[in-house]
Amino acid sequence: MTEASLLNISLVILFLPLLGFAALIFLGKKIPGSHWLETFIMFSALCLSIYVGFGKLSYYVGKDLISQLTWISLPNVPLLGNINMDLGIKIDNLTAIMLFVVTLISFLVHLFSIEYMKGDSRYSRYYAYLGIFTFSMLGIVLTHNILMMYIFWELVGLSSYLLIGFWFEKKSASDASKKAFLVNRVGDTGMFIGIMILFTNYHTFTFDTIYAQIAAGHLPFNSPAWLTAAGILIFMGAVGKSAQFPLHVWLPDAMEGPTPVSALIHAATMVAAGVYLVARIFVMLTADAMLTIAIIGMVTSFIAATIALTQNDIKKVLAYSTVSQLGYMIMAMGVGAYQYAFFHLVTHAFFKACLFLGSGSVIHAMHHEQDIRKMGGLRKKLPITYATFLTATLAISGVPFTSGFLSKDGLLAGTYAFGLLTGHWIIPAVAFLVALMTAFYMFRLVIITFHGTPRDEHKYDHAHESPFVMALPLVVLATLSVFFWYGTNPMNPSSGWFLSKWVKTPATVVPQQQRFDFMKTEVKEAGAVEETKTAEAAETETVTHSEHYMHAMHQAHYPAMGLSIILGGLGILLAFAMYQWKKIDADKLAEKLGPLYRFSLNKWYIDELYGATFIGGTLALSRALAWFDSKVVDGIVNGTATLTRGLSNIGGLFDKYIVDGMVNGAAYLSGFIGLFFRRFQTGKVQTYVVFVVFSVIILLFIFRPFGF
Amino acid sequence: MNIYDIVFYLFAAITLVSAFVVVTARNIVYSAFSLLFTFFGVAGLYVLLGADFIAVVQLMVYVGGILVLILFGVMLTNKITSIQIKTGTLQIVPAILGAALMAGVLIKIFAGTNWKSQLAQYPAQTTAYALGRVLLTDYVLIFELLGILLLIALIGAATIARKEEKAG
Amino acid sequence: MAYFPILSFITFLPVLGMLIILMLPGKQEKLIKVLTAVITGLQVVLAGIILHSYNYSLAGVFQQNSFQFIEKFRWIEISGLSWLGTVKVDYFLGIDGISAPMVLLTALISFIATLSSWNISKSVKGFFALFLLLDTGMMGVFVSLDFFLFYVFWELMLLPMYFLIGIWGGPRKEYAAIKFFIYTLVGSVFMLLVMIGLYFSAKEMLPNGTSAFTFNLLSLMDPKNYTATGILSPFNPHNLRFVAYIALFVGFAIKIPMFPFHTWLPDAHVEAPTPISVILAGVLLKMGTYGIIRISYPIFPEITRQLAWFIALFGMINIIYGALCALAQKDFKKMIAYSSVSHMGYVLLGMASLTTVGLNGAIFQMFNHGTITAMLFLIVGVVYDRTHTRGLDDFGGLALKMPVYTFFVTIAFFAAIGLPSMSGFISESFVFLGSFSQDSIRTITMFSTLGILLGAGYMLWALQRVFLGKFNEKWNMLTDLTVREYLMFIPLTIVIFLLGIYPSGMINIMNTSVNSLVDFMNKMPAQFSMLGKF
Amino acid sequence: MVQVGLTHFLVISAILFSLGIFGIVTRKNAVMVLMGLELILNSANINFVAFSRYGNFGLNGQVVALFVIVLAAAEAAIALAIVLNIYKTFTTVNVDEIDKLKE
Amino acid sequence: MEFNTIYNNLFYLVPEIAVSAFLLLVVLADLILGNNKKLLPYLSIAGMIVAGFCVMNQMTFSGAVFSLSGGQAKSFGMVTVDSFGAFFKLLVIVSTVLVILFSFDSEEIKKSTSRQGEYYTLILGMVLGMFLMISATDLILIYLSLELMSLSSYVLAGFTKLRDRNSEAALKYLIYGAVSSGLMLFGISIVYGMTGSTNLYEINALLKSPETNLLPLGFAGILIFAGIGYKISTAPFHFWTPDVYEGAPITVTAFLSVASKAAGFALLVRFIKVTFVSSVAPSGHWMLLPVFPWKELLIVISILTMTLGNFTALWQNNLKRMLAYSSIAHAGYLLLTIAVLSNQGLIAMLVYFGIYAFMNLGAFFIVMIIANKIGSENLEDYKGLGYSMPFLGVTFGMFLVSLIGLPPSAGFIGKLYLFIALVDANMIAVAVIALLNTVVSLYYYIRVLKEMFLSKPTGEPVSLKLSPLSFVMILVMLAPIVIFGVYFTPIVDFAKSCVTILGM
Repeated sequence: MTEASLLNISLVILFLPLLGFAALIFLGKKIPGSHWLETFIMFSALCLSIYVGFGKLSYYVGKDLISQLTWISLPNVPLLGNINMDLGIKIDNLTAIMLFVVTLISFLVHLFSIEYMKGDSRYSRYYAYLGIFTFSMLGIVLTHNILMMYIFWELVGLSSYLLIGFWFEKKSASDASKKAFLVNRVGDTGMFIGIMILFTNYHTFTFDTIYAQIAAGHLPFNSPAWLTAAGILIFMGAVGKSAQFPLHVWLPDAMEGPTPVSALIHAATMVAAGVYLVARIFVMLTADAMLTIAIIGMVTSFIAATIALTQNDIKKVLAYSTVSQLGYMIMAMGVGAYQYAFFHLVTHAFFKACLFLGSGSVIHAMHHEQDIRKMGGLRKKLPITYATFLTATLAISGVPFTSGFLSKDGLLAGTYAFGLLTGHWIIPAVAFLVALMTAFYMFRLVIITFHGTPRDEHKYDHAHESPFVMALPLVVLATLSVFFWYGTNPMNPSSGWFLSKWVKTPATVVPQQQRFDFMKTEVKEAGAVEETKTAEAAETETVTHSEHYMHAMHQAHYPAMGLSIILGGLGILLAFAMYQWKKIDADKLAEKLGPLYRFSLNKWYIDELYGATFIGGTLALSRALAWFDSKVVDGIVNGTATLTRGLSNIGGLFDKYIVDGMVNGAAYLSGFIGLFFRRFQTGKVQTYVVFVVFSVIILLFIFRPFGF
Repeated sequence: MNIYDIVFYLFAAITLVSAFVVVTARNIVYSAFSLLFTFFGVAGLYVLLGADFIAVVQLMVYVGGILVLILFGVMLTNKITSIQIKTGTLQIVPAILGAALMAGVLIKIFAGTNWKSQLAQYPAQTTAYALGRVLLTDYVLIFELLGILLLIALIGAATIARKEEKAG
Repeated sequence: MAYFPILSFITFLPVLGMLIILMLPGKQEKLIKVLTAVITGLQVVLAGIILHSYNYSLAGVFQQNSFQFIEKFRWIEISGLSWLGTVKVDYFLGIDGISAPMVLLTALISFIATLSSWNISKSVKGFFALFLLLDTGMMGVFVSLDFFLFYVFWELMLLPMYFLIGIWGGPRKEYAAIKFFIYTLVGSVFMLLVMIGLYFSAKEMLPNGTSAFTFNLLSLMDPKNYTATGILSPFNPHNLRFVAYIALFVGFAIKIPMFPFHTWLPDAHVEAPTPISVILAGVLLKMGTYGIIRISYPIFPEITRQLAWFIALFGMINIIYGALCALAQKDFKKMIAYSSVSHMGYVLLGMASLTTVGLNGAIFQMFNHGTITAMLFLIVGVVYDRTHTRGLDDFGGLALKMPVYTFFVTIAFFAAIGLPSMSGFISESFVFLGSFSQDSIRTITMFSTLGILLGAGYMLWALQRVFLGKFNEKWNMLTDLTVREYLMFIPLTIVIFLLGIYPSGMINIMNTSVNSLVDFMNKMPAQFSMLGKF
Repeated sequence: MVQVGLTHFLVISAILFSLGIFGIVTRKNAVMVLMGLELILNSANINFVAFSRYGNFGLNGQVVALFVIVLAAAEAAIALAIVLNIYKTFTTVNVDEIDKLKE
Repeated sequence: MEFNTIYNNLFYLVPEIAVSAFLLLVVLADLILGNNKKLLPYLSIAGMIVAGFCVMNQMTFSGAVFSLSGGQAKSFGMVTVDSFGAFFKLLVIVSTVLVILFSFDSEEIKKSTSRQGEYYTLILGMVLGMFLMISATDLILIYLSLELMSLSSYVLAGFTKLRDRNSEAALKYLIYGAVSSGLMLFGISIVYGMTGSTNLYEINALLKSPETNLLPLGFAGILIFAGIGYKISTAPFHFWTPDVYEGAPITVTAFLSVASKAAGFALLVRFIKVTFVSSVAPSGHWMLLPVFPWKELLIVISILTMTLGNFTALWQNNLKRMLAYSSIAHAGYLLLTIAVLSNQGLIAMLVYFGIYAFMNLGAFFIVMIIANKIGSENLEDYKGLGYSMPFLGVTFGMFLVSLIGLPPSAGFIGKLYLFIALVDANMIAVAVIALLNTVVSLYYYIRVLKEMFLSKPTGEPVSLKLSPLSFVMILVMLAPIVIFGVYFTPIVDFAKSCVTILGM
């Protein structure tokens, strides 16, 4: 289990899906069991990544494995010397974990799809797309430089485009895919500018090299402001991919794609890539950048949660919950709760995937009915689905003994501590509020879907539990959303191996005065050192968080936990009250809060807003410009042409004289000169003679010989 | 005012007056005939200039040849009886202007220039001999050339004038 | 290898073909087409040979000794003049890292265009004869190192193009052809004036010790050669170099086409037959930018530095303006025409950066845009041949009927959008990286990145309107690609991906030259503007 | 009255010349135009002869005059042929009406 | 001047003699053979070829013959044989042969088979006239040879009497020509009066003496220039050109536009060079005698000419007429080469003329073929001819391109040499004007192509079966246009070897 072997194997993992893609796209129709092939490929990839993860986390836990090769080299550039652009992979703990997560979920989704997508006309194409997606996602996970990150970023965008628009016959689907790609492009553009800033200053794309230079005190354009800018701009990429406000609009629409796809891409992996990116650039984030990120995350989670409250499409609800959870993670990153953010990313990946696949099986059972108001009482029909779905719901609501509880609680604690340290109390406040809402709408969903009495008898009767290949993934994922995978202590995540051993907050490289106070490294006086921390410090020789941050975390831990449990419970209670026991009439309530309700139901009218402003504006502008171009520019630049037309309309000789006319206005002059000369050609020879005689005389007078 | 002068002015008068008639007469026949006098007058001037042979040739070729040709032309292209015979004139003004200017310029030049003038003696006998010698020695080339020129003129005139037979 | 005049060969091979074709009877259409294909194919082979035996370590740009495949001999020599001394024009060919990609591009595109012109039916003989003549013109422009020769080839290209558009074009071909002709002519008149001005400003040493005015581009790049009084000589305190630069730039800008001189392009494209659009977008547009890099830059380095900002500005305008116009088009072909305007904007931007990365990007972008846009026009051609309509809204759901076609379309479109792993991405990022690293135009660069977004916008919209959504039953008779069309698309696709995944293949060729050019542009202005006056 | 000299002859030829031009320009009838031409030739001839006498240039002048006369004959021949031809085709010899070819 | 000297002198006149001999042969053959006219053209071609050989032999000669016994010592004689003359004679011969070949295909000439004898006789007559014009150095000879040529061309212009425009052309040409030559003669008489000689060399010698009175000389100069200018149709003596070119049979038009123009130019050059140039500087520039401002005159005239030609051509719809104006314009360019007054200019002129001959003849020839087919020379009737007659269309296009002077056609080279000569003589402004004129000329040439290729055919498409002869001829005339366009060293070297004008 040498480094080289691990690196090579992870390369194999990376390229296996691409292989599958190539195979399926070109001869998918010819291979009968092509989907099995692809699934098998994913399975082997999974095994390999388990192997890699195991090796990495058990043998090289504190060490980053890197291998790279020069892709483009620009030798002896004037003033800059050599510029090299490398391709390379880097395996650190994050990578190892992500490898596992991605391959696992991808595999499960493959498995799930075998039944779900059966009989689709473009069956093999579907698997091909899944393959290219997995490839790009793994690329993001593995890469060690930001250019490659960007490349795979775009490729992921492409595959998401293809998968969302998989049923492109539906206008809505092709619209959604286009929207997704474009909205992502917005973020990516920002990200690219960020990359440009880095490259311009460091002439490389490799993270470590860049960070090393920053640590050495070489700031972009020698100003911390640019560093902040770089951070925020790159973060914009994450805003796009992780559907953060204001670019979150694409994700709900993306639900037009097949449900397994939603599970894989739009719940578990791709959207998480944004968080992963932030984790990657975490060390170069200045305080301002982090605050921005935190706020954006906060806003996102809040908006999404509020919207999720009122949606009736099962997938829409899940979509918005995803958005809000992603907002959580981003927020956590922003407040410096790096570990918990990533932790939540992993746990969320599992239970959200579970939820989506569950919804998939529901939809499958209901013959592609997605409106929860037409469901109900499915509990009996779909026991497995129900069980798994419920587990995942508990997890997302942060009920104890679930993985969700662990990560979410830590995350909330992080925000709480942040409040303590910086006084930005708004962030924790919103965070907890969202926790409440989450619990509420998730249980609303469960209750309306599975409990009560069926509303659509006909569909209900035909509903049936999903076959094994669909059930299996649900079960796996459900089990994965239970606490013991992550740590022995169901109450305190940080003691679990996941956080204590694998995921460490990396040392920031930002100059001191640009950090939050609590992230400043200060000389530690011997007394106040906790043993746990020293142990950590001993393991990773970097100190990221100051003493009193740790202190604050401990201080925040239990209040946060308690608060979250209470709020979660409250939310669940509320849900039951309203939809199970009908104590509170939901519709009445809705009427009472009419405006608010509609506001939430219509997703804060954000789509309409964008439609009116950006999209409408651009299209209008483009139309105006096109007119301007054809009329004005054309008109002015070859105005002579129009001039020609105007002048030579006499006799409608436009075509005849266009050649004379168009070159330039002189053409007219020339024409008239011509006419003038033509006058002389009267055809009367005697007139000619007169001319000759006169011209002789005139010539004599002009060229009077010298001395005349 | 010796006899020479008188004769000169006489011929000059004849020449110019008749020439004037030529270019102004409304009746083409008149002008044709007055052209005769012009030629005659010019011939006279030649004599005064001691160019007897030229004078003779002038009379023979011009009067005997060209003038007859012209008269033929007149006859062939006009019916004496028709009104056609009176031909109009056109662009008088520019013509007068041009002609006057030209004459003015020429006279100015001719008068204003001091030509190298050493009066040649009248030839003792007719110039025919001398001319003949010169023609066949110094100017033999041109002499031959004129032969060809006349041939060409002959052929050309024939080509143009002869009736086009509808062949080919 | 060095002794074989391969450049002359690759340049005049088409003329040979043209003569043969003119000899052939007009009825032998098949033969003529095959012949043309063979000729252009041979060109590709020759280009391959050239690249194969190309020495990456030689820079070229301004030293003759590091140009490659040089052919130089006296073409015109008029001696015994009084103050002109000896008037001479050299037949001077040679390539360096800047022109080598263009040569390859020209060969490739010509070949593809030949294939795509297979179903030309109207007076085939004339078409292919003119086509080959055009080919020679384009090739010549890229290989000639003597301004006069350059100009001759430039003009040579003009007439065939005029007829190819004017005869085989669409309904308004006449208008389009004349518009193209007039624009280009005006441009070349400007160029001519500058050329003459330069000619009378620089003298070059002849072997026999006397010095003579020169058209030799390399000599014109050396300030030492300029006379004290020449109208465009930097030593002349009242020189007109600035004006000349503008004039020359306009001359080239018309070809690029740079806003606001771009309006001939949409008309020409819409009216021109597919192969000609391919040539037009694939090669002709590059001549403008190539000319600027090859001539304006090294000959007027100081003014270039002065005006780099404006060049970048126009680049930005091109990018955004073109993209917005494309967004509004209803005509498939017109949209792609405007997309060319937008994409050429990247080239301008990269050039303006005057950095290695930027210039590499610019030239690389020239090549990539050549291939990608060629493919786009071929795509339009395919659907136009079948349906004789180009309205973006007349279609819909073609993906169902023509999956393979759609496959290639998707590739081409995403390549145009600049998706990674395709060549367009590399060049565009290089352009941006380069121009961003130039302080003066950083802001412009940031705005230009809007182009990435808008580009994706109109491309995807078009993709959706034509290929996705409900299938329009009207086009039931549509058939998928034929073998010939495969032959057109596959090579381009391969090139696009190859250069996207292994860009070094192209960049290594350019880099040395670009480096020395950038170096030149950094060092020279001091010498050129030694009187501190432009 | 002054002694008649070279100038007198020249003046005559000058006037003759001008009259010739006048005739050519003014007369409609082609034949009369030809007469004008003859006048011009004659005036030139007068010059030659006069010069050759007063400048004492030998006989060249007279020879030239001789040639010119011959030439005049030839020209007249062709001219009239053409005029006749015109008459045949246009049934008029009015030069001013023969202006189909113009501009 | 004794008989044997004459005999010796004749040796220099072999080409002229050959031409005259064949002229007579043609006449006789015409009479003997009766209705069988097939032989005549070949006979005349043979004559041209023989004459051609004689001229070749004279390439290296340089001498003047038929000097007047009475004249001054300086007198060289009235005929000068030198390489310059030889060049133009060859040009005349070539164009004559081509024109004769044209006549095979010309409908107009075919119509009047019975008079073909006269036709070829007259052409030979013209050739003789041109030969003498080219080499004459005596004003009388100049005048008479010019008249010889004119008389023949008057007749030829009206040769096909069936169409009234021919007769009209003939009449106009006649009257106009007669007047101009009359003016010229008068001018000559004045010169004679001043110098007592008609021999250019003598005149030159006399002009060097201080007490020349300039006024009459100037006037005489202008009058003589009027005579020559009418031959080479420069404004303001060009008026006959369009009418006659349009009216005359195309073969004759072509002939006039090339051969007689060439002769006229040769004459003009020789006249100015021999008469008014005192010496040639080593730099090749001609030292003009301070008696008359020829340079200025020529510049003004040429600018006027080319401008008028080009701009008026813009409005022409009759191809022949348009070409007439274009040939006027070209005369303007050519005049500039003389205005340079240097050997360089002379080289430029020869090069230009060598090329001009081919492209102009070619253009006229194609116009003729098309006219034979569609019976019209109007631009409207050329619509879409590019398709119905692709070969003609393309070749015509090439000729026009060459006439414009776009690279890489030979026309460009001609222009190039012209402009270089101008710039070298510091006549930048003139060069620019000429350049602008070229641009203007572009419009009307392009217009033709536009009609041929870009316009819908109006009538039913005409198809043309090209006779092999004309096919070959077009190629023959096209070859130099294309070849000299890229490789023109031969013609340039030839021109360089032909700039020696006897005298000085």
